[in-house]
Amino acid sequence: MTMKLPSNPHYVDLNHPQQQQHVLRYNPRALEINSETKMSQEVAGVEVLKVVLPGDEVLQYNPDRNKERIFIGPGLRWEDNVIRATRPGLLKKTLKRLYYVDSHQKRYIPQKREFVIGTVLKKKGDNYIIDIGASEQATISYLSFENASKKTKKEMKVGDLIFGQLLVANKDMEPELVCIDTYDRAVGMGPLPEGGLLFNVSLHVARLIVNPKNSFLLTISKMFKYTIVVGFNGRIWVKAKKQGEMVAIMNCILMLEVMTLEEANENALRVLSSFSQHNSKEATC
Amino acid sequence: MGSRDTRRIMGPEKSIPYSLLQTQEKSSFLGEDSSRRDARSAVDPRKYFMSLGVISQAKGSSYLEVGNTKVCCGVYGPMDVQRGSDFNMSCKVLCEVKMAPFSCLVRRSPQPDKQQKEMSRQLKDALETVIILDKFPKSQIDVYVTVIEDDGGLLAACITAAGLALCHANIDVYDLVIGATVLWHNGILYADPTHYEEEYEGREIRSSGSEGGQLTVGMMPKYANGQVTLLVQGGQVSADNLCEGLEVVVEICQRIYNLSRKTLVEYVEQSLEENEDNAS
Amino acid sequence: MSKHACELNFLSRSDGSALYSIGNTVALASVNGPGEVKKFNRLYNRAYLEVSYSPSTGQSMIGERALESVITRTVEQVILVHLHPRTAVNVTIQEMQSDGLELSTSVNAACLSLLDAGVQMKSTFAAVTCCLTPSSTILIEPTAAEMKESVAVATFVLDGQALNVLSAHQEGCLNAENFNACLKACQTAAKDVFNFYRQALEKKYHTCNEIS
Amino acid sequence: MTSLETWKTFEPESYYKSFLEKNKRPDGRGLMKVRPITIKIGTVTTAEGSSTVRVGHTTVMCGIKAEIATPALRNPDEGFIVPNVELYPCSSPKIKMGPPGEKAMGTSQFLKNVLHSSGVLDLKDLCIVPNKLAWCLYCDVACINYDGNLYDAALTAIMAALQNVRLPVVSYDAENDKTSVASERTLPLMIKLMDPTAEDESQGSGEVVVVLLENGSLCTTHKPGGQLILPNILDDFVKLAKKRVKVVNNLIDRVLTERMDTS
Repeated sequence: MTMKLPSNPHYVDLNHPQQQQHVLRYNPRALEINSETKMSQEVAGVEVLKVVLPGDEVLQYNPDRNKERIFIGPGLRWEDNVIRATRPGLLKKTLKRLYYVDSHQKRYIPQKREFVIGTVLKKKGDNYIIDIGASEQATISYLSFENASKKTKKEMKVGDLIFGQLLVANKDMEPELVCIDTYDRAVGMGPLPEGGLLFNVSLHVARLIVNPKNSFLLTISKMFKYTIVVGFNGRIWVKAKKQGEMVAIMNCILMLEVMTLEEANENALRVLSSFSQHNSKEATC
Repeated sequence: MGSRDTRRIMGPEKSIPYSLLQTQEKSSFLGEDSSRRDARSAVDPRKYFMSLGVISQAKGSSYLEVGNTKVCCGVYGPMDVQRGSDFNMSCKVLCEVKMAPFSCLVRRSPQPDKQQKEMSRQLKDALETVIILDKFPKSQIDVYVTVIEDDGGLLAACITAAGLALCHANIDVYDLVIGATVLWHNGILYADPTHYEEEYEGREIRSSGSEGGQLTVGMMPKYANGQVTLLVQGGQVSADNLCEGLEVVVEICQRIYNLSRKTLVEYVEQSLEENEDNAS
Repeated sequence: MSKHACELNFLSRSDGSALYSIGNTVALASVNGPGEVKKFNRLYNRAYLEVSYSPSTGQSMIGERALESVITRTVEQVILVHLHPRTAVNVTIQEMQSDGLELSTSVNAACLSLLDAGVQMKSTFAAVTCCLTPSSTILIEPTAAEMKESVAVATFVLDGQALNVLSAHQEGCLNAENFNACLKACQTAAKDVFNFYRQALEKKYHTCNEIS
Repeated sequence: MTSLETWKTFEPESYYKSFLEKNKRPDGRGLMKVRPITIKIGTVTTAEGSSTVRVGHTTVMCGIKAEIATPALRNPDEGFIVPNVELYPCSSPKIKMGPPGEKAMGTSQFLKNVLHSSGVLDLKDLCIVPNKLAWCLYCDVACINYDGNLYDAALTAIMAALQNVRLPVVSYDAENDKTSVASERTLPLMIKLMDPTAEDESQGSGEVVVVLLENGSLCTTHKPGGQLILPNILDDFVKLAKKRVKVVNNLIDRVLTERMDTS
């Protein structure tokens, strides 16, 4: 039963491999070095094949028999010439024959080069211990901040929020966080200022709203001016002028967890418009 | 039976041993023809049976039968101390005496009770002086004794079994420790009492000032011509009776000592032969 | 075949949860995915799995602990434990209402909550209970009353692919042919349970993510 | 440590694989061959019924203590049978002090299932006076040396001990509600001659326990997780168990008859 979503060109649903492609766009020079994940075109027609359960056989692949090469993304396992799914979710295939399973999860498993929001737990020697919601705590050395040096140490109190990229993340090692890219530039990373609002969403919602093709955040921005930072560990940080606006934005994003994007769009507009009249009424009387 | 034990299969709430309902006929300490119930003379001990290597995975193990008292002991060799306990130069000895629920006439609850804890502590004191502790710094030796049947002289049997198991585990000891028990009943000394005699003596009312009591000794017969490692005495006994009782106990320990040495030597010879024929 | 019903993502605080019922035996299972592990049960090369089962009435006695160990060893065989070393996966199963089918409901609830949490697994697994009536007819998923008069009760946990036997628990006496007949009946019944899983998961993945 | 042990501790898989290729087991037994069983009866005098069973190295002693209790309200004319397994720390390094672990609890529950479903002992025979007095048999299995295969050893031990039980005669006169118990133990239990034997096969990660009654009918199977097995493998176990049922049962009968003419 293959169920094809209307794969109209402008729709791109974001997933890990896609996301890496999305990230790389920031620093084009890093692109060439990193040959490991094949760059798929901007508007990749991601074909959603079907919903799979763990153990479902996706396809037979025998390296010496079939010639063309395919790539196996997260959620799949290749075992004695059969590719099986290991996680329930939507099986997806990008044009570059990259197969992966997009599943809905709440528990974050650290992946290399992913952007996450962490809270500082404690300072240990010249490292900070950061909680990123994974099974182990991440560490970040005080040197891996923009223009940090032996003398000018970056002072961080317990409980501060930090937005960084996972330099090292695999099952055998403790995850390591960095706040600079290969040119020692912060590129938006680093400790987050005071006064924002942090809340948790499940991982697929975070991936959904970060997708550049997704106009959900734009519709919200029509109503208020706000800055938003989305971590791939399901943590979102929002800062707007008034506290009420931040809560409204949070509620709009949390709607995505239960309804589809279009429904969320309409409801978001309704909520925000009623919120703004309430403000204007309050302002007038 | 204490709190509802959730880790065992539970029987009815209240069940009473049927022995309480039996008519208690007037019982006397000695048998009809004034000899001991199991037709032993006052001094000679019960039949001993010893065997080694009963538990395959233990470093050293022994099985001991003293008349009907059956005891099995397993020794787990010097291993590192549990994490977190502090460093000490001498070895830590951990003893645990466990009595099987069916080991006495009245069923004992499998949960640990005072008597077993006390006996573990006494055995620990006895063994701590026997093992050369500073040969195993930072380590711990576990001695587990399981009582299959208790027919009197239990502590003595545990000590002898533990001594044998330690030697079988080739742990350095000063000497092979042996346990023996004697009992006084209105002035007469009885060696190696059975559970019935011990029970009878225990129920004896002491008001009339009559002599009576029990003495358990754990000793090392050969080391520095006889060292007593443990002496437990209950009841009322006059001083000279006690000394006289001590001589008798030493003499009994000597006889058991020869027997256990013989068992150990036989065991070694037998395992040597085995090595030869599977080596050849 | 009595009615199966399930609700995924029932609890908000846990990584995966499922409220599942067969007939009127209801079990709620919640999974906390590869998370932090206590010091003394940390395993260097694999995830530590802990299943805790609590019955609908009363304290969990030895029977429930035996059930816990059966579920633990079944789930341990299916989860890819080596992918998350030094972590802990704990599955908590609360029996809401029991009408005889405790073992199979809790095993299926555990499987659904693992699917909801997205824990990596070799395959899905499903438990089916059947009982043999004195007139040697086989009833699938009997109620507690039917089980009482039945001659034998058997529960099989089968894996999603080749319907191999992952776990088996059978009481009461029956001869070898009946045993095989029970096994065959459970295997056919298991197919429906797996379809039920598929529908539940498809429902979950179609509603939230329909972006056009 | 001999080189063999170092090899075993460092690469356990390759150590066991080398044996499995020649389908042997480290102690030289074929995969299907069963360890020698020795059964002794009446080894504990303080218990009403007792037995010692050695299956290979595993040594298990079962003692049955009888007590008098009032029957449960739900079934007023039935006595009780309470099987329990005690795994003592002296039996193996893996077993720690303290309350029973998972292994001991699993085996106790298994024994309860078998005794209940095999119908070997009809609880109604244990009842002395309906909803007044009934026998409660505490069957405690103490494990002296644990070397695997606990299910089989424990079950055989209980079966042998049950047949060795001798209970005193109990008379109860209604008026003055006095019960009197005879002093010696004479009354044997009515054991329906269907004593089950367990055949359990544990290959590394999984274990399958099949309990067979003498008339070949299956009374309990227990496979807690572990290796995936094809259904037909279950049939091989059943055939295997059938062969063993005869061996063990006539062993018990032989020991019983010896006991008869000696006592």
